[in-house]
Amino acid sequence: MTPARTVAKGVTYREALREAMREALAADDRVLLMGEDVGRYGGAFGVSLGLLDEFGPDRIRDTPLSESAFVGAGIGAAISGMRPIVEIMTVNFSLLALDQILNNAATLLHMSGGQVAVPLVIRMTTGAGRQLAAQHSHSLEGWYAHIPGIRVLAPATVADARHMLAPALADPDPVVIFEHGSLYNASGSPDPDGGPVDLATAAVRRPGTAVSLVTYGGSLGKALEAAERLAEDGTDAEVVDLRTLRPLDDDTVMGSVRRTHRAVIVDEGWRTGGLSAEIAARITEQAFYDLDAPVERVCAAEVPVPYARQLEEAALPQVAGILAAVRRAVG
Amino acid sequence: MTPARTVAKGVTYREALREAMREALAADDRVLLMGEDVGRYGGAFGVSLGLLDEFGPDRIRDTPLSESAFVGAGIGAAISGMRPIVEIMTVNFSLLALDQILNNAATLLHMSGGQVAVPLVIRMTTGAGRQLAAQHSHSLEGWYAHIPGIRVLAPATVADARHMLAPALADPDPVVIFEHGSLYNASGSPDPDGGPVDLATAAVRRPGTAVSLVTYGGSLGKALEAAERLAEDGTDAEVVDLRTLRPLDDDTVMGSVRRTHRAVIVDEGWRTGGLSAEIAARITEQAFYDLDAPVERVCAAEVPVPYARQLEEAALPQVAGILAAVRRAVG
Amino acid sequence: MTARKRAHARRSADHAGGRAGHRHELLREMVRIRRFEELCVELYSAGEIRGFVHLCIGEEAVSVGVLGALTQDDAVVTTYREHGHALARGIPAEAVLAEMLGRITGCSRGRGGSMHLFDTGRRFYGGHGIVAGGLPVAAGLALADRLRHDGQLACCLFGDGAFAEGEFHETANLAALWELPLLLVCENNLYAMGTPLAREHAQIDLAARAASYGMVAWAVDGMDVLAVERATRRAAELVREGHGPCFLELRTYRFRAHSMYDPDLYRDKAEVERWKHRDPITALVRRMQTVDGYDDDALALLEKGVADELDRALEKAREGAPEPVEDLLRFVHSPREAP
Amino acid sequence: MTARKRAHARRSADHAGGRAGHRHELLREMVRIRRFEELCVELYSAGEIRGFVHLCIGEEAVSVGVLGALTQDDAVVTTYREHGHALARGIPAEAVLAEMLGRITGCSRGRGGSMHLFDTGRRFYGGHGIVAGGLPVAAGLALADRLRHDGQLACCLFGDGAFAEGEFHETANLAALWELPLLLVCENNLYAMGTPLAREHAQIDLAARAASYGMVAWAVDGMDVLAVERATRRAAELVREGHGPCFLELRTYRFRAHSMYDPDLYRDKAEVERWKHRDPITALVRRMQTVDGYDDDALALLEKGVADELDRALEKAREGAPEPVEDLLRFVHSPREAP
Ligand SMILES: Cc1ncc(C[n+]2csc(CCOP(=O)(O)OP(=O)(O)O)c2C)c(N)n1
Ligand SMILES: Cc1ncc(C[n+]2csc(CCOP(=O)(O)OP(=O)(O)O)c2C)c(N)n1
Ligand SMILES: [Mg+2]
Ligand SMILES: [Mg+2]
Repeated sequence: MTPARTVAKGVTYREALREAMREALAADDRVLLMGEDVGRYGGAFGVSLGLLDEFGPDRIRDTPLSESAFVGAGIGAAISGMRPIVEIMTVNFSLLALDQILNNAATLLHMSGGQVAVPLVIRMTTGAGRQLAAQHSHSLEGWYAHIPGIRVLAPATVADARHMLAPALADPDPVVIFEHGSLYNASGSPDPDGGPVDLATAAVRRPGTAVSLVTYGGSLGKALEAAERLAEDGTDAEVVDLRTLRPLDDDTVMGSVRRTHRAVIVDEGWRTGGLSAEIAARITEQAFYDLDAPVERVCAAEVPVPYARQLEEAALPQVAGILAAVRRAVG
Repeated sequence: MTPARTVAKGVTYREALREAMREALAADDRVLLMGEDVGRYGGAFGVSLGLLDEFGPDRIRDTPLSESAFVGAGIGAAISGMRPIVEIMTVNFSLLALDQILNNAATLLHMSGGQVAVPLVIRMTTGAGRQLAAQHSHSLEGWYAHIPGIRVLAPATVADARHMLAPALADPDPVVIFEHGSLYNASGSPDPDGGPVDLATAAVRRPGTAVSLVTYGGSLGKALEAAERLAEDGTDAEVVDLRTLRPLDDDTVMGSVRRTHRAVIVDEGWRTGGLSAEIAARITEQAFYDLDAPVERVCAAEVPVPYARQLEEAALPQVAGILAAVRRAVG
Repeated sequence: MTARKRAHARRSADHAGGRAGHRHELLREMVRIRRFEELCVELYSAGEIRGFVHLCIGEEAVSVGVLGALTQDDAVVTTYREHGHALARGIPAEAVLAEMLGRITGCSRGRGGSMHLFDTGRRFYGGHGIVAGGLPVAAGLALADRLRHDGQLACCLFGDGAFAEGEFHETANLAALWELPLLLVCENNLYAMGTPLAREHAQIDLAARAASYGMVAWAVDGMDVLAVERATRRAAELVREGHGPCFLELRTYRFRAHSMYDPDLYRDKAEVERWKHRDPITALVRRMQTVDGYDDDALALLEKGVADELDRALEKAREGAPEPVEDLLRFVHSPREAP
Repeated sequence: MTARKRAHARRSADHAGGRAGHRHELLREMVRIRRFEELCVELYSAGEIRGFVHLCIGEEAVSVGVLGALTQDDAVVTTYREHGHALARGIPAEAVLAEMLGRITGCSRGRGGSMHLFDTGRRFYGGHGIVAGGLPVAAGLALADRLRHDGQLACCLFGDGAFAEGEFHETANLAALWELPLLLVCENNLYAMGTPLAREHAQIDLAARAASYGMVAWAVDGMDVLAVERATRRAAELVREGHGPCFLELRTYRFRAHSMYDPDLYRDKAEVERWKHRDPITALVRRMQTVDGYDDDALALLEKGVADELDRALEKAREGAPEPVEDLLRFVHSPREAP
């Protein structure tokens, strides 16, 4: 781990993720990275570029296109004492490994009566917005957040990209990390002095009083932009970044809603049955009498994400849609 | 189709499903049934017993253990003009075919600009309650209800088991049918004179005024039993059977809630991010000002379903839990 | 396959390969695909095309040889690297370009883009982005043919990387077990993104492995369009005889990066250069120069014709309207007739 | 494998098979498993055991021959049909019975039941209910061994039906590609539920197909415990040499239905009877009678010993307490030390 990097201001999300992996690989021999093209190619999104040269092919393992086998192999290696980081290139391909994740990674500990722990970290890219069309634009975080036995993370800032991996690897149980494809080139401070993130807490990214914008991952930027616009015409919105999608930090969310009495959820997943539904349900269950208006949801339209730019834009949550929802909630 | 059967009173859910398939196979040469052990074995739950002898191996096809391949083959055959009924033995194994269902069956029509329609029907058993432990007790209806482009059905009565298949096969797009494992031996009237079910509408199975119990599939019986108990101490509960899980029939649900002003959702799926969350979110979005209490959810505990009887009972929604939730809502 | 039939297959293939006019057609088609994709690169750089774009430059002999040997009644299922397959199948360049420009006149109405070209009128069933995801679908198309005894077959094209996915193996077994009229065409370009064949597979003789499912399988020089066409004709004939699937491994190479996003750092430049010496287009031109007395003027004329076609196609494609945003949800479901 | 080593493997195996005492041990273990499962049937009929129960009656030679040839440091991953594997691995009958009775004293604390037996102390990693789902996990256990150079191997048992799942093929390729110390043991009992081998697979010579991944693979008479033990010893030795996985196809047969729910209507009773003539237990007894002068009194004594053990085991198992409902959520996550 080169200090130069950690103290560097303004690194990219990609570099922060890489630095977190380099640190983990350097610190613990049990850590290895495996996935399609993580080695020679440097990762489909360049996250692991250079790690093969630094740590060698035993620990940076290119896998064949066999999602089920290499995710399951990560589970087995974790059971046997390793600390694998398995990269599934994108969430779109993770369905091929979902059986391993649900029926093995998340289940073995309980089903074995506490004997088989699976300290596995799975990283995958998620989200749309780059005109990659229907089969490469999924946001299925909500599905993973439904699974008992795993923890689900969505780093939305460079600092979280830098500091969520260590606690994830320290977790004795499986952790799934979603990296939104639109964030890799985003730059910001890696918060060099910041310690490991507390994986149980959401963060208020912008304090406000009029309405709570509850979001995560790739939608955080849109929520913050909407909040700035709202501020211009005098509406002071609070922006909550969930960060950990399972377990959800109800205290932070409800604390915010109890202050603002209004909530708008922004989620890139499809609306019906998405994570937004769970958050809306919890808010109305836990803060029903504090609410001055129904909870609003700004989600992806219920359509396979189309290629054409204007159609994709119309399919995804946008600032304009957030503003409209806030006006409904506040108005 | 032997009239004797259709007019028979008191047939089982299993027989009703079989009769519906027999009728479809007899009426349309394009219909075929394929899946693991649907032929010689007669289906893991005996649903297709006898159909091989009646319709032959070309149309009643035993498949190898290859969920992804035979579900994908069903998609291809449907695209090419057949009307396949693909049986996935249980929802637990459907994860191995989920990529085919989401990225192909549900997506091809839109992604091809309207060219590739997939008139496919997928049947699968779902649910727990028979001490089959963690890997054989999933209730993932909520995940399927999240997918744009497919219709999701949950026949909870013998009549629906008998009359949902025909309209499902008539649907030009993919339909997924969930049969709860605890229902196969249930008997009731196949409603011989009833026509095909309208796949857009939920059903009020018991009218009431004090609270709306919103449920589906294997939980309907528990909800009705709870309603009877409630009636004994003067609480008149309405029971709504969703029947179609996607698209949800908001009118029927909201109509009920607007009358009762209270809602309790009963869903065998895990609570967080389950179908129950979507229903709760919609009720508070659409009937917020009609609600006298927060919406209650009675769901499965967030745990891999354990084998031991007392643990499994504690993990699943039970009548006692429904009664307690109703008291919270009404009290 | 009877010796008679086999001989006949060989004869007719030779006959086909032997006709100068036919060779000229194959050349035209390969050049057309090459220039089309070079145009795609320009349009991508100019920002007119977006998303993922995967070029088959260097692999044109596969597109032209395979698709040319099928009938219009056969079904085709392919991957995201399918511009060449689509053009060789007869989808107008204009419709493919319009698709990549996201226009309503695109062959998928602009909803699919480069990776998802469809034309059911030509039984071209896409354009699949999930590696190996098209294989089971192709088996299903073949199952329908089998049940209808319609003499049609389904041809599925996929890569060497796809061969490692469980779906390939499930499909190969199912097709062989059910004796489906399925033609499996593995476009082995030696890499799956940045991973070379020997790091994807414990055994790199893919044809031999496919044969373990009990299907006829062999490997062919994928840089020789005439060899590819001959092999495909023969394989298609075998498949139509009704004894089940056939597998072709076409050994080829992509001259360009995996996609527009790929910096291509994992291949030795010398290796790429070596393969460029086997360019399927120059190879055919050389052959035609010797056996058909094909000359530079003829080639220039051919290039001119292709250039003109592509100019017109681009012009027309650019005229296409974008899908109105109001129609976003159209085609999520089929239009319903009143019950 | 060197000729020397191979010779040695054969010698030591013969030696093992040659010892009367050892044969007696193998017999005892097979009888123990047989009687254990007969007891399961009684308990199931009495309603003390619930859920799915899959018996290996008829397949005992596989359990005893394979597990007996492994070391205690090797890892084992298996299926829902694993009573015999668990007992042969050394998990006390009492702990397995308690598991099926759903008691806290069960080897999975009553959470797993018949299909999910675990004992990490014995490196017995279950008991998997999703067909082929254990294979990738076993490859991962082998990967850890490979990275630690600890000389251990992972042994995965699975059925002929599992061989059709894509996961088997992905795992076979990965293990061969990465030269993992993985011993793949296919328990080929000729049926996947009601589907006979020939309707699951286009090519039914499973060992030959496994060999297509470049691993040593062969088929063995799964009704001959001595042959199974010999083959497993040799395969394990090969795997430990570090050249990658090995595959054994053990040809066997289940005498009972697939599960307690199965009416068993798909098999010809005569076929079942034919196989019963090859009962691995009677086969070994006959052999011992001729070569070891083994007599009925000795057998009666052995049966008595097994009966007594199982009586005690059942008694103890029944004494086990059920897990208190308050502990339902325990083990969804590992206990956390304060950060
Ligand atoms: C299931 C799945 N995993 C990973 C990817 C990402 N990906 C796209 S193309 C590709 C390489 C495929 O290689 P190959 O099959 O040889 O086809 P080629 O690109 O060489 O034509 C990968 C890994 C994907 N699209 N689908
Ligand atoms: C992925 C998956 N599909 C289907 C099933 C249902 N099922 C359980 S056992 C079985 C047959 C497996 O046959 P085989 O692998 O030969 O093992 P055997 O039961 O004969 O020991 C099936 C279809 C399952 N458990 N998992
Ligand atoms: Mg390739
Ligand atoms: Mg079997």
